[in-house]
Amino acid sequence: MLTASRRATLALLAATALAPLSVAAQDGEPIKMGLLVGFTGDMGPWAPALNNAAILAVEEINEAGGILGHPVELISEDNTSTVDGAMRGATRLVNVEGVPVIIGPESDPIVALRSFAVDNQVPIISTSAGTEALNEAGGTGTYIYRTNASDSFLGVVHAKMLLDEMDQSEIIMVVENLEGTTSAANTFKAAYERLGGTIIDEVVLAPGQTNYQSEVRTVAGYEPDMIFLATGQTTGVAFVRQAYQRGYDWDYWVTAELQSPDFVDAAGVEIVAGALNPVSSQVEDSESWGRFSAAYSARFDEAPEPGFYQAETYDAFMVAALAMVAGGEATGAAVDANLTEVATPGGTEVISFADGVAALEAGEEINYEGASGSINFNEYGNVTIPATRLLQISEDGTWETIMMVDSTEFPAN
Amino acid sequence: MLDVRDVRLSYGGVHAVNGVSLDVQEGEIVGLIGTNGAGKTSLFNVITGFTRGDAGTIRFLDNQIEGSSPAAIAASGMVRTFQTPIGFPKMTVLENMLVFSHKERSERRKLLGGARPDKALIADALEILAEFRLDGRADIWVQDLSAPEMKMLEFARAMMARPKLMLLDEPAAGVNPALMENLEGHIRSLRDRGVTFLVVDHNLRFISAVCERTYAMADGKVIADGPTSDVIADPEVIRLYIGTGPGEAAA
Amino acid sequence: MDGLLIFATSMVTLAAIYGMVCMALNLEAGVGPLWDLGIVGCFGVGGYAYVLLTADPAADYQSYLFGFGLPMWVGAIGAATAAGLAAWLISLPTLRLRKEYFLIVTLAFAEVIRQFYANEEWLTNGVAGIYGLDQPLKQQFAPGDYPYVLMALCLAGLAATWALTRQLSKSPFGRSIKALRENEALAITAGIEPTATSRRLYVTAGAITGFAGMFFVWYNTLIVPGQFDSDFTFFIWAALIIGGIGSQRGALVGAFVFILLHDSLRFVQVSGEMAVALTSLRTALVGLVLILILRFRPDGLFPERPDRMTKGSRHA
Amino acid sequence: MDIIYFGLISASVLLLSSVGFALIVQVEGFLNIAHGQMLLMGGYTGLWLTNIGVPLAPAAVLAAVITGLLGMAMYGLLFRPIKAKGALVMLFTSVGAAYVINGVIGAIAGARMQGYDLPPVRAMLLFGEPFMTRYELAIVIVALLSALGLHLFMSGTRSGKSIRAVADNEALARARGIDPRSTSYLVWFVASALGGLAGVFLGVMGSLTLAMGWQQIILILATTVLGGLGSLYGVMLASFVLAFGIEFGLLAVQPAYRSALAFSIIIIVLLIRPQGLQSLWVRAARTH
Repeated sequence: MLTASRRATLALLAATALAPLSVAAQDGEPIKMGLLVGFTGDMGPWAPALNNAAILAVEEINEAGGILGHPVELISEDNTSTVDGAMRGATRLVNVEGVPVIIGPESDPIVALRSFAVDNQVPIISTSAGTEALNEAGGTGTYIYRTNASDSFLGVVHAKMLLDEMDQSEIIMVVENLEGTTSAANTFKAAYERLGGTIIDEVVLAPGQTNYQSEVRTVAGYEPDMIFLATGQTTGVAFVRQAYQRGYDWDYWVTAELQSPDFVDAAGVEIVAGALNPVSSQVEDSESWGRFSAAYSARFDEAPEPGFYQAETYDAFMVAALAMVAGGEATGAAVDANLTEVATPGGTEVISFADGVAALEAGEEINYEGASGSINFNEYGNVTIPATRLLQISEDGTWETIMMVDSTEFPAN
Repeated sequence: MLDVRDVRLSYGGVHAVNGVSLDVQEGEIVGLIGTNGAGKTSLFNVITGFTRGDAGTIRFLDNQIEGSSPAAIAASGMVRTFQTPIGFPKMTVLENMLVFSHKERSERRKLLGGARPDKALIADALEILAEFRLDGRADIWVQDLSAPEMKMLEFARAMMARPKLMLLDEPAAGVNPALMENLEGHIRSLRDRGVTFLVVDHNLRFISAVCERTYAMADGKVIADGPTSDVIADPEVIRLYIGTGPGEAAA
Repeated sequence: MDGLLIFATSMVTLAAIYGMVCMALNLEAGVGPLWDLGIVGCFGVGGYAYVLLTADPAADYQSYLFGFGLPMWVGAIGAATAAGLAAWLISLPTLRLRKEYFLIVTLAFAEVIRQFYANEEWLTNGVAGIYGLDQPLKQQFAPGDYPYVLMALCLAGLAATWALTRQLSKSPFGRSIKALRENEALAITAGIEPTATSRRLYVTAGAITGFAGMFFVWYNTLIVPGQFDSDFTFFIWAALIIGGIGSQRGALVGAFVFILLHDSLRFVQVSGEMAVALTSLRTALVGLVLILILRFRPDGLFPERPDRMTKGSRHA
Repeated sequence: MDIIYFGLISASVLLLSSVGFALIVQVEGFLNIAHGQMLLMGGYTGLWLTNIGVPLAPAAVLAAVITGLLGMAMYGLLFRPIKAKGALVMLFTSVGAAYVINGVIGAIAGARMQGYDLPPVRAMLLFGEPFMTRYELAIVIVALLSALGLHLFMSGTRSGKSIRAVADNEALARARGIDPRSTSYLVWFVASALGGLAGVFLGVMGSLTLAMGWQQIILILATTVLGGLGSLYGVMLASFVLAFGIEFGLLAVQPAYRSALAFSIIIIVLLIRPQGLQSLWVRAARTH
């Protein structure tokens, strides 16, 4: 974990590093790309990582000469993790900054922005919204997309991995009552029961408490060996710690919110080592993930995490930029018309913006293969997830991939 | 007009009012004296309904009023004052008057009725204020009035409310002699217009100046009553007053 | 320039909604005696009532009650009625509590209500909320023009709220709640029943707040429990204090200043990497401005002033 | 038996968080919303100290002292100059202060969750049953000691008596030769330091996020009001009533309603005792 002072120093260094870049761009007016995430509020813990991914993407695009000869400028906007904050953030990005594309809004924000997107002809690409409301809402013409897996798909992934790979046919659920966690838990529950699993009990945790001992005791009453834990970070830490303190060494099967180094650090390696989490992913040893991961690590001095939506955000910037190049203009309409085209099979496979531009300039069709997956948008603007990694917290506290499963045939994909 | 019978009130074992009976006839100015802790204010609170008594009956204008809400008692024509008259500090003098007017009382329940009081009502209020030399101050907040003006407003308000009985709680406290005479004049003039008074005060000179009849209280009980001059001359009363507050006895 | 105009439109629209709630709160806590720290409760009840009455029936991945698809005017009446009813229920046990105690119990009620939306999925679709809600007159205008239409609607709502709360606070009812605020014991001697009067006030303010909840739904096109946490109540209170508690104009100006303050900071733009630290500092800046306003204008930008009524009469 | 331990731990957390807040209510007469951010300040300062190698116990004390100094600074810069403006202005100034502190800590420490780097511990055994961890035991002891200490301090020392005198009647206290200003500084130091200490404990027992201050202040407000505003003994009793009320309530209600349960308890208690729990032993002021 970065200490506070180190983070601040890094931020300062990066700011000075960035400055010459924007000055050097003289090839015309910059093209602005908007990142709209919750820097403050509930999503605050994730926003910096997404912002980093956006910075990396924009820097790479600029190194490759920008879009259609124009440098790209990243405009990061706070949606305060609320719907009305997203409304005003999006309005400012589009109407004041004039961005042709907005990337990043989480579940509630992007759902609220659906008519905004089409009315203003500005594509909005979420990189973390799991909500089922988007399952059939997006696609070309609607200006709504997402590069991350839907909760519906992840629910199936959780269910299938537990049933098929772990032989776990009954389980206790511990769920914090938040939008993201409840949505993930509900889709899992539906898929798990449909595929033959049994939910022994579902214990719901109230957000923001310091004491969950009574809930721990309820769970302990079932003498479980594995727990499906869908909670936010602070509540998750409090729950696993208090369970450990009472002498319980359960195995945890966690959802996306907890799949971060912060969770391991705050809860303690001894307590959470062995915890499992399946994440959607690019196929094993894919060049695109490796390339992104290396660049990210070099730039920010920490590795990106699969499942932390950094790759999804990076990919969203890449495909949006490529769609502008393919459409020959930096407009929202061009992005919407070409986004599906540049990312889906048919044409030269590319994994970087520079290669994509080169191929497009050579008159070829392209298929961007992303760091997070193939980014094959379906008719509803959702991506197909090529593979699922099962991550586990190792004894030294890192999330390690212990299994890779081809998920192309999974339902809901 | 007011008939109080055997009223009792105790707080946690202390008998603040221990079987008090008194009556006030229409048109009288009746005094109520006693040292601190004698139970005068407690009695006031019970009569006006601010505190629920433990026992006893209170009749006002031939209606049983014990147990009624203080607002209902006030609305029936019995209005009290408080020891520290602050009025409604952040309302204008005129608003202070209007709140007590009969017309407002009837319109209060209508949420949207009568946004602006009619001219006649305002004129009415200003006329009363003029009598107390407050008409020039009608549009300022009461908190900006001087202490004597505040005192006058109290009477102006009472006239606006047209009460049948006024209970004055220590009206002479902290009042200079010139103003005190003024007060006495206003009380008498109001009485001549049909208002009956029950006045609580320490100040024996003030009480003897305005009250025809007086009750003296000690330890929650009435110890003497009758014409004011007799009560003041009562040896028991003198003993109490000299025993506790020589300054006030001398006053 | 045109773009700034649209952004300003969006801000004005939201400020108008805040303004409505701010004026309702001013009626309760500025003119009247009720320090209500649960105003978001009625705001949410209004919003949810509107949605449940006017939304289409639940899709198969949702679950909520009703979804009658009724016309919007029914929703508007329903929003105000439901919120008024909620206020009436809350008022039953709480009105005898004194200032700070009332403050906390209303806060508690608002929190309990929010937990209710979050946990009772059969009624509200739980934490996932209800989305894709219609906006009024949306079909009749070009999408590019709609922000102005919505702003006009919200400003109309604001004007109506202004007229209503102004009328209320200048009426005999208004003077009686002011009298209760200033000196309850004396107000009683004027024949004002504190509890009954406060209840009428609380229900009225609740209904106005619920009505404003409908506009908030229009603005957001969705409803989720997270919108209705106590942050909103604190924002409204802060806006009212900035503007000047007790003053109608203060309530209005406070709402606009607060939204402006909150959002004009979006224009401080720095490089991407500084964005993270900057967004935090924006919060700090809002706090700093609040402190400074209170230090130098403790009664707010437009303090309450005496209501001069003798104008034109012979003594003035 | 477990339920007693859980209740005791929860009560101690509430008590330590709230007691400083109650002290300020008693002496300054307003609700200091920034107290929640004192917890945050303590938590993050302690974290920073342990990260640079200071052992936990001294780090906790140092964090409390630093937070106490911040509280004094806040009083001197923000609250003392506006004392005459009334409780509402002070309350919203403290809301402003809370935003500032939260924003600055957020800008420095970042929004990601953080935790103290301590080896995890098991609950100690008592009669063969899990009892509580050493950190939990520590907070129970510290909370009880701080409550007891405040009690002895307020009733038995000169400074304590002068604090009470200032709270009761500032003009009179001044006439008796008590300097209300230095008394106030002392109160702000003690109150904020206790808040900071509570923040360290919360961080050690769970984790730290920027939202902590806001979450805690709601609970603190609730506890203090339940106790009867500003009454130190009231707040002590309220912490226990609330914590045990929740633990026992959970036997009947789904845990999802944990926080709703807390508020329901407050609503019910205040409906029976409109002046809070202190009214059990303080006779209600007479009407008007």
